[in-house]
Amino acid sequence: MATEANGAAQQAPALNASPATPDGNPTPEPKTPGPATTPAPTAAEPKKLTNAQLKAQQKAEKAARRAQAKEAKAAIAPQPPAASTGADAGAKGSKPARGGSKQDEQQQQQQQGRPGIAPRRPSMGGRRGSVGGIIEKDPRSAIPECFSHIPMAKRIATSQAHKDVHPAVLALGQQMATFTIRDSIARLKYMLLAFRKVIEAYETPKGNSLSRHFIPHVLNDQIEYLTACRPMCFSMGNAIRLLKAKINKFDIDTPEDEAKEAMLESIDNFINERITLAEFIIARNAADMIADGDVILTYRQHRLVERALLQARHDGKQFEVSIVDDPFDQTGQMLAKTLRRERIRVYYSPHMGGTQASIRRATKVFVGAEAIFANGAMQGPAGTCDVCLTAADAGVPVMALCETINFDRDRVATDSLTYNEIDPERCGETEFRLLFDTTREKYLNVVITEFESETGNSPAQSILAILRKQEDPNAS
Amino acid sequence: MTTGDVTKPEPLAIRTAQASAQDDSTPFDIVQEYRTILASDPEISMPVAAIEALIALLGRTSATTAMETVSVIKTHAELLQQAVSNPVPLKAGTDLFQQYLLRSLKGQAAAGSAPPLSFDETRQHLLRNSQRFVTRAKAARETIAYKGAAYVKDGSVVLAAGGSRTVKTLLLRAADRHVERWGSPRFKVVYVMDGSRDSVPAVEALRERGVPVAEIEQSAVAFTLRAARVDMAFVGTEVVVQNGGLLSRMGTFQLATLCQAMKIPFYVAAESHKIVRVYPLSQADLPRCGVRQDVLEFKCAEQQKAEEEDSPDLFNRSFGQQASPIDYTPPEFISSIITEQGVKMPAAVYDLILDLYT
Amino acid sequence: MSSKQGGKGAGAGKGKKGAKGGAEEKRDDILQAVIIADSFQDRYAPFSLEKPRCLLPLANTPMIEYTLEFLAMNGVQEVFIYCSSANTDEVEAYIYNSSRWRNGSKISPFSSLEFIRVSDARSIGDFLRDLDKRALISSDFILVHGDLVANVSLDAALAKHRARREANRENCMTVILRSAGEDDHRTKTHGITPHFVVEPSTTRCLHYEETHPLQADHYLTLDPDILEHKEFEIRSDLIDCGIDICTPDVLALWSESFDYELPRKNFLHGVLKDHELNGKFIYTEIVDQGYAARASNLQMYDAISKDILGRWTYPLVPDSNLVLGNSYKMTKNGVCVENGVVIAPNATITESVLGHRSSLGSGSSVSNSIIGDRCKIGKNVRIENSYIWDEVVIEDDTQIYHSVLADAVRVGKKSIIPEGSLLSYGVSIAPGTQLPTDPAARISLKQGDGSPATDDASLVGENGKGADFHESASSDYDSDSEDEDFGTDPSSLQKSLIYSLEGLNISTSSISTLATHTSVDSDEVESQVNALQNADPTKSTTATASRNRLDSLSAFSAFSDDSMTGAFHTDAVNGLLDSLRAEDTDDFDGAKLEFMGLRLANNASDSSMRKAIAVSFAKRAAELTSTLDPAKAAQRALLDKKGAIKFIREVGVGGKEAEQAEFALALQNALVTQVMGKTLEAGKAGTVLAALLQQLYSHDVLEEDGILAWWNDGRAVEGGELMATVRDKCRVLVEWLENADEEESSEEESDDE
Amino acid sequence: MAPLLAGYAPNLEKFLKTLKGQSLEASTEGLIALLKRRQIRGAEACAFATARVLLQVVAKSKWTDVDQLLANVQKVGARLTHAAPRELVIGNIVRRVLGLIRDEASEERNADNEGSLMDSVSDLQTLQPSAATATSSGSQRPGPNPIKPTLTPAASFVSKSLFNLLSVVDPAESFTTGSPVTGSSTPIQQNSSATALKSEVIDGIEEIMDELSQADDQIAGFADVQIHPGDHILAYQPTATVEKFLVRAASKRHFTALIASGTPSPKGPEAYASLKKKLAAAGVRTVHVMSGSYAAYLPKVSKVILPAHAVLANGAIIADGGAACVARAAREYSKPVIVLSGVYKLCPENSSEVEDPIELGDSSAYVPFTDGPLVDGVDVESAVSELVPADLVDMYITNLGPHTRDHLDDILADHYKVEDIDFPLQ
Repeated sequence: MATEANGAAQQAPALNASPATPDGNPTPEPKTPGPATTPAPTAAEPKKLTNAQLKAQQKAEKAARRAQAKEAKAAIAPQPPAASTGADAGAKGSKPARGGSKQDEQQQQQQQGRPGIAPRRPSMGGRRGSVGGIIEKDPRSAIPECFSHIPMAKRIATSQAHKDVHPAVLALGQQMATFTIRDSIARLKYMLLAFRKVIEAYETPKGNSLSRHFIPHVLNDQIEYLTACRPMCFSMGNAIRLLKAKINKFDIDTPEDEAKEAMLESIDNFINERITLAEFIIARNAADMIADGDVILTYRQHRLVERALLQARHDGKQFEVSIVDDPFDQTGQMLAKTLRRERIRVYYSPHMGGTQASIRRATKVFVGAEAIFANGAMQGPAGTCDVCLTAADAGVPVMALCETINFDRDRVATDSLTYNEIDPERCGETEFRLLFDTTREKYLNVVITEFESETGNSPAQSILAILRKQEDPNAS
Repeated sequence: MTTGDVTKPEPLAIRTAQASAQDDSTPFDIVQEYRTILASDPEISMPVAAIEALIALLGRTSATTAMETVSVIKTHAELLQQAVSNPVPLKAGTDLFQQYLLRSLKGQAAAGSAPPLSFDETRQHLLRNSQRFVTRAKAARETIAYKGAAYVKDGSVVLAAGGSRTVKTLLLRAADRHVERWGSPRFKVVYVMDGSRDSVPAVEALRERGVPVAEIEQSAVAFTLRAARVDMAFVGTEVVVQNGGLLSRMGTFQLATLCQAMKIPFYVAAESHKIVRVYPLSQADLPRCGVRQDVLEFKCAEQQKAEEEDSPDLFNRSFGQQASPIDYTPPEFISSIITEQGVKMPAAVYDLILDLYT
Repeated sequence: MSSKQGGKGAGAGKGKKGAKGGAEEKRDDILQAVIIADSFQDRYAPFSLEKPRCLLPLANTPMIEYTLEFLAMNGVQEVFIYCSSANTDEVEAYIYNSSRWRNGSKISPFSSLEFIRVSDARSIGDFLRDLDKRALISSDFILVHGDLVANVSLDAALAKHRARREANRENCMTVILRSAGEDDHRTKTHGITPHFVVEPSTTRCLHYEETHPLQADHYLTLDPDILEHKEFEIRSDLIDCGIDICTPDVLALWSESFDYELPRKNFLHGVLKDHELNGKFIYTEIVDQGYAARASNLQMYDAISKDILGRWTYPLVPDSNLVLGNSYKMTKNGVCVENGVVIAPNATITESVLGHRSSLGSGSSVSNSIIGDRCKIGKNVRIENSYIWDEVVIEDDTQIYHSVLADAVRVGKKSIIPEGSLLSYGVSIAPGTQLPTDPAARISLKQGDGSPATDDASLVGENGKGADFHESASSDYDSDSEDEDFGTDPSSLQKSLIYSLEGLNISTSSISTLATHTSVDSDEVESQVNALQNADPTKSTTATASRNRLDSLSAFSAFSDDSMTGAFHTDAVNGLLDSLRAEDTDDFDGAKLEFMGLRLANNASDSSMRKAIAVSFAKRAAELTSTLDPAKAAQRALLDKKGAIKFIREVGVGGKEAEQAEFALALQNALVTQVMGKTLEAGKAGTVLAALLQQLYSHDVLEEDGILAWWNDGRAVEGGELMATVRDKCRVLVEWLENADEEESSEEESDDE
Repeated sequence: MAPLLAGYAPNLEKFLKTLKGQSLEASTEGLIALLKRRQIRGAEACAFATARVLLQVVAKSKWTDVDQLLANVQKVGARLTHAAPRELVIGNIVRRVLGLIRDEASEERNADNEGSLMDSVSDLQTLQPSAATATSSGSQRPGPNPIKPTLTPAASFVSKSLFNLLSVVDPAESFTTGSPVTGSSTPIQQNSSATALKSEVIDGIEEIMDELSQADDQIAGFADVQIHPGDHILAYQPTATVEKFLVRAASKRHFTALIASGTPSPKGPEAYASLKKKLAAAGVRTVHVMSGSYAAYLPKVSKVILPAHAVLANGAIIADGGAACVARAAREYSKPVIVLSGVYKLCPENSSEVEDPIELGDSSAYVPFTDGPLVDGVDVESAVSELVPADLVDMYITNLGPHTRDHLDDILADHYKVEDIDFPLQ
């Protein structure tokens, strides 16, 4: 009985976490109270909704976390019985399972429900449903063999997932597979939040120690599943490495609660420092690179670039922005509107055709990086490379904005086909599309990171140096 | 050349009146003639001056037969070339002239005057029109300017170098075009001032027209190309060589190299009579092409002293005025050559040569 | 009586068609167009005093050029231009002097271009009635206005229109509309918002109405019949570019209603409202490709000019040089210049057009503006978002913001022309003058009645020329006047360059946004409607100064309704049903009284009563089918209660064929709804309907003609095959009716007894 | 019903139909309007329409001697070029026709051998080029292997030039002096019949039109040489020309075609359906790359194929927006860029001469006009075409065969007369 209650209670936050995604939608955008009524969306529209969604989910997750935290404290102090009974194998086993099934229902709703209701999911949302349909037959069958080595997101029926995959992770996996959560940093963040739940829900089996048991028997399943849903982005890999390192450091006989607390804390710190704070500092550093009279050219809409531009505007800089967009998902239009609201003059070129002309006018190029390889090459949204090449020809400096968490110490790429990802909704012969491309280091004039002020601006080739510097203090 | 192939019997060269008149007077000094012509008209270019000189010679020579005449011309042409430190520009003129004579001698149609004039007719024609050729040379310059002016767009930044009168005219024409369209010149010019004052007239004339001009040191070129976001560069040249490259005043090669590095079009404005049958292979190859200049003199203190003593001698070695050093710009650095015959790829130059000398 | 007219009109229309039938087919390949070159509005005052609107320059090109180009672009062959005597001469002169358009000109894209002068025309209506008389129009034609700027291709719309027309002669008109999205859009008309009620499945237009912020209540009153449609949208996100594809019948319709003046407010609204009378159908073609808008007022003029600068009207942009003799060139920063302009080297100009031989002094800056030919702009002048027409002189150090300066205006040194100023032809502002800001000045040399105004030095400065513009007494406009009389006329909102509601007392209730509701379960709907009725108007969202608009794309269930009629419907149906269900009494008079009371209370229209009654009986019948077979159910529903039949005959139906048809249709709809509401099996619905109709027929509620009229009514088959199947069940009955004779029918009756 | 299917809106076909009955002026203005309204656009259509109208000029316009005829053609030609300044082929066709007339005229004159010293000059100028066009027009006749132009005509094209400093007469002056020598460039008809000339010229123009219609097939003729088994060919926004090219190659070679639709086509994945079908039929695998950018794919690509709107004298090309990016990416991975273009698209203009080759098109092409805020606030610049710098192109395949940049001069020399190079500036 007690377990039931406790279990349900423990699940609760996890549950209302993900449903919160579609529902409450506290987007700052003044218009369209409920997306349900919005008409056939411009490609850009749903993207915004996704952002809104992310915000929403973020909120929800926070709420969940707070609830969890309270509960945890409660759990620790007044009712040890619950905890102890919780230690009982049967209960433990059943809990995730039950949770899983509940989550399943939600997934169903999310899956079928959404496309019907409205384009809540990203532009491709409408079609993803269908893709989901095909997906059961091998989606990769149609991929031309010359690209067959490139991975692709895949929707896995939650039933097929490993039984030990935590509901929160299950949910996240789906959202990643469907690109509901798309941006690499967002994926990183929600993964960590999900892991938080995993950790909270975790109880070391008898005769095991967390530091030995957690990773192989719990965490890895989660990771495996997430990777299956969508190939991990570099930051996720890095984060996991750091987390594992942390865990491995635990002494075998660190009390479980203490260890869990420590893990949770390190996750929170990680999110604060490497994501939240990083974004802020990068925007700051990048804004300082903008001078009055500049014409900044950027490609598509990127979180960091957008923040940087707004920051610069906020600092009272007078400059114009020239946006080159990817005609296949016109996120640039969102950026354009945001900037207009700040009364920044915006030139908008809907496709690559405008690059050459826009570059002539531009004084600087800002691009947001997905990741930067050990050799300084940059992975960015497909098209970034073309922009950088054009910039180089015109002698316009290119600045890449990137959190250090996206640096990859081990991998080296010289072309875009070494590490990339296939767009799961365009993965056949009739439609094919890669999500990223790689820009060689020689075309990047500077990489702007969250390192304090000037030192944050480094030549692409020397990111390893940055990492070294960074890890020294962190190593404890 | 269907029409030309029939060679006709040589008519005897008739001594013309004026020829006989000057016959016995002081021997004809080709070099002197050449210098006076150059001096007489600042607008005249070396090849044309050379041609003019040879025509003068043609008027004075006592040579009777065609063959005679030709050889006389030949020897004088060589005299002339030895007389200057950089004979290549002269060569352009003299070769052209000689080739013209030879053609008519062979009874071959020199293009533009077919069916072949007899040798004498040719001679007459040359003597009669000697002034016309000068004006034509100037006309060619205008044509080039007219064509090149079209390149200078609203808002563009143009880099120019050297004392080329062609480039100057070109930019002035551009200004006119803009005034026509906009009421005022809508482009800027950066002029690279090598130590000489050769570019000063151009700079003044342009500023006079309301074109904003910046003067920079040669050392500032690389900086400027980017800083001023230069759109294109124009240079004149002393000659265009067989492979479409340039032999031109020192610094041209440097400029071309920088432009290419920064992907900025590098245009050459040159009259077609500046095309010369010379094929330099490298900077080091210039002497083989008859260019005599000592740009590189590695010396230590002693030589330094030594030279200060016999400086006059040093002077005589290189013939004062047109002794400004030159360098070689390989064709791959040249976007295109604007001639009065149209805009040519460097590679097309060889066609012209082929056609002229075969 | 209007109904009679309708009848006559319809007849006339048919007759005409019949007559022309042959010719029409022959001439189908000739596309005709009619341009209304006179708007009978003064929204361009004071400029329109000097020149007809369609000749005013838009991006340095007389508006009518765009219109003609549009017609040429769409392959129009014959053009008729209607002008009122007031300005025919000028327009005609203009066309005549254009070697391109002049009638019979070798290079004209049109085979003919004729002017039609109507001396005594007071309105557009008069034009079209006149056109009807002339019978120049042989087949489908395009009706446009002289201030149209559009590049949309009509081929698709024409094809659809033709197809519809061939399917049913009553499909007489297609209205071209440009969707403009949810958000505020500069190219949507401000002030007066058009609302189109459209049936998405068929694109048929069911209702048209205009709202404006000055009106007291912001309700759309929908004819309940509209609610018979399974689904419809209220679209207020549309740009009405005034392009109509019409069959000649449209002209007939105009003729029938001599009082119609405006093509939308009167004609479209009226024809749709009286649909039952004229039986005509009007469709919409909502395009989301291409550009189409009317420069119907200064704000639209502003917007369209900006659209042209932004190349939204491509290829109708200055550098296309569509007008003969133009030679604009597109240059950097979106600047378009004619030959012979003089721009000082250090003058800056962006996103603008500069006309032939205009000059811009050094240090001056021009942005987002259009400057005409031969203008002289001095040094350090600043011009933003303004429209400067031809031969304007602006002296040094002057600033001009978002204003219109007509031909030959002269502005002295160091003057300031603030936002919204309108300087008409020949006005001259003395040096150092600052024009008033709130309200912005409208300065003219003439008064509203065309008489010369006496120069007002206090406004235009010493020996400046011009005075504040006063309209002729008829439509007095003066921005200083009290809000009341300003507020009365919505068009006054469109007479200024800048749209603003400041200083107007606008009732804060917004247009009621009706609840979206896709389910068709009637009960649910009724509760829905109740909710609406109970909703306290003051609670409804408050209007900001910006436009109020319905959520443009909300699907409506057949029964959700504007609260008033909706309420009536609900109560009525409930009341009737109760008494029909009542076991104790078999008296119906109580119900009847109650019903009539309700009707008065809500002054419900006949049609809504008809509907209510139909629905209640249909429901009752449906209920009964659960226990009885359809025939019996129908019989019981109608006959159980004394006086029910009589009630239906008197209140519900009424003598006219049309009304009977409506009632039948109402029954049909009601039953279908029942089926959808799962309160009746689909199979039975048809039989029930048949039975009901038969009963009503045998009790002389419906006459043969009535039922047949319903049978032939397009709407009986519209909206899903369910309607069709239900209708089909009545085929037997109908066929039987068609060759009915007395005995059989009586036999039928006896059987039923 | 017929007009319904076709629609009412005018287009090339409709225009050509009208030509018969119409007056010359009407046809000219008609075309001008269509060009301005972009209802006729694209090199092929424009070239064809121009040729047809110029044919009308020759046939209908009033002229008694060659000078008049040339003048008429120039006048109409200039109007057409100004109607669509960015459709450079119009100018080319006009130049071709002008050259044609000059040739026919000079031949006429040689026929009656008045070859005096005076106008003899012009003979030499015109004779050789006429030979040139003979060879090239020969190559224009249908046939698998068009003859590649020999150097002679090219040489003769310039031969006039080098000597003109010394030559007896030169056009520059002859234009000014009114002497009969003016015949040099535009010989005055002495006693040869205008009608003969007329029919000659008309035949010539028809030959040009043949050339236009056959260009694609002839270009395709060189496909299998360039495309090798196992290649991955990236075709950027393939046109009819490219389609023919690939399909022809597919008949002989087994390769993979990456169709690059730089922007989403309204037809969606169905775009280029016919191409895909034909290639599939030939057993060639196609991948429709739905992306605005191609750097990512190039490592796998072996050749890039660009269709050109126009090829400029210095080798730069004008192509669909985005082509420059593809070409740059190709250079980055040093993959050859092959440009397909009929000779008629080869313009004597130099890239720097062309008035701003970037054409800003319809803003609503990619940005929804329904997006109020965007429409109001943002300067949308959607480039229809852009300039691909010469150094990014490796090879040009015309109906005459494959060429390098240095080659273009010769071809220009073959097809245009020096006198006409400056058209319509003159």
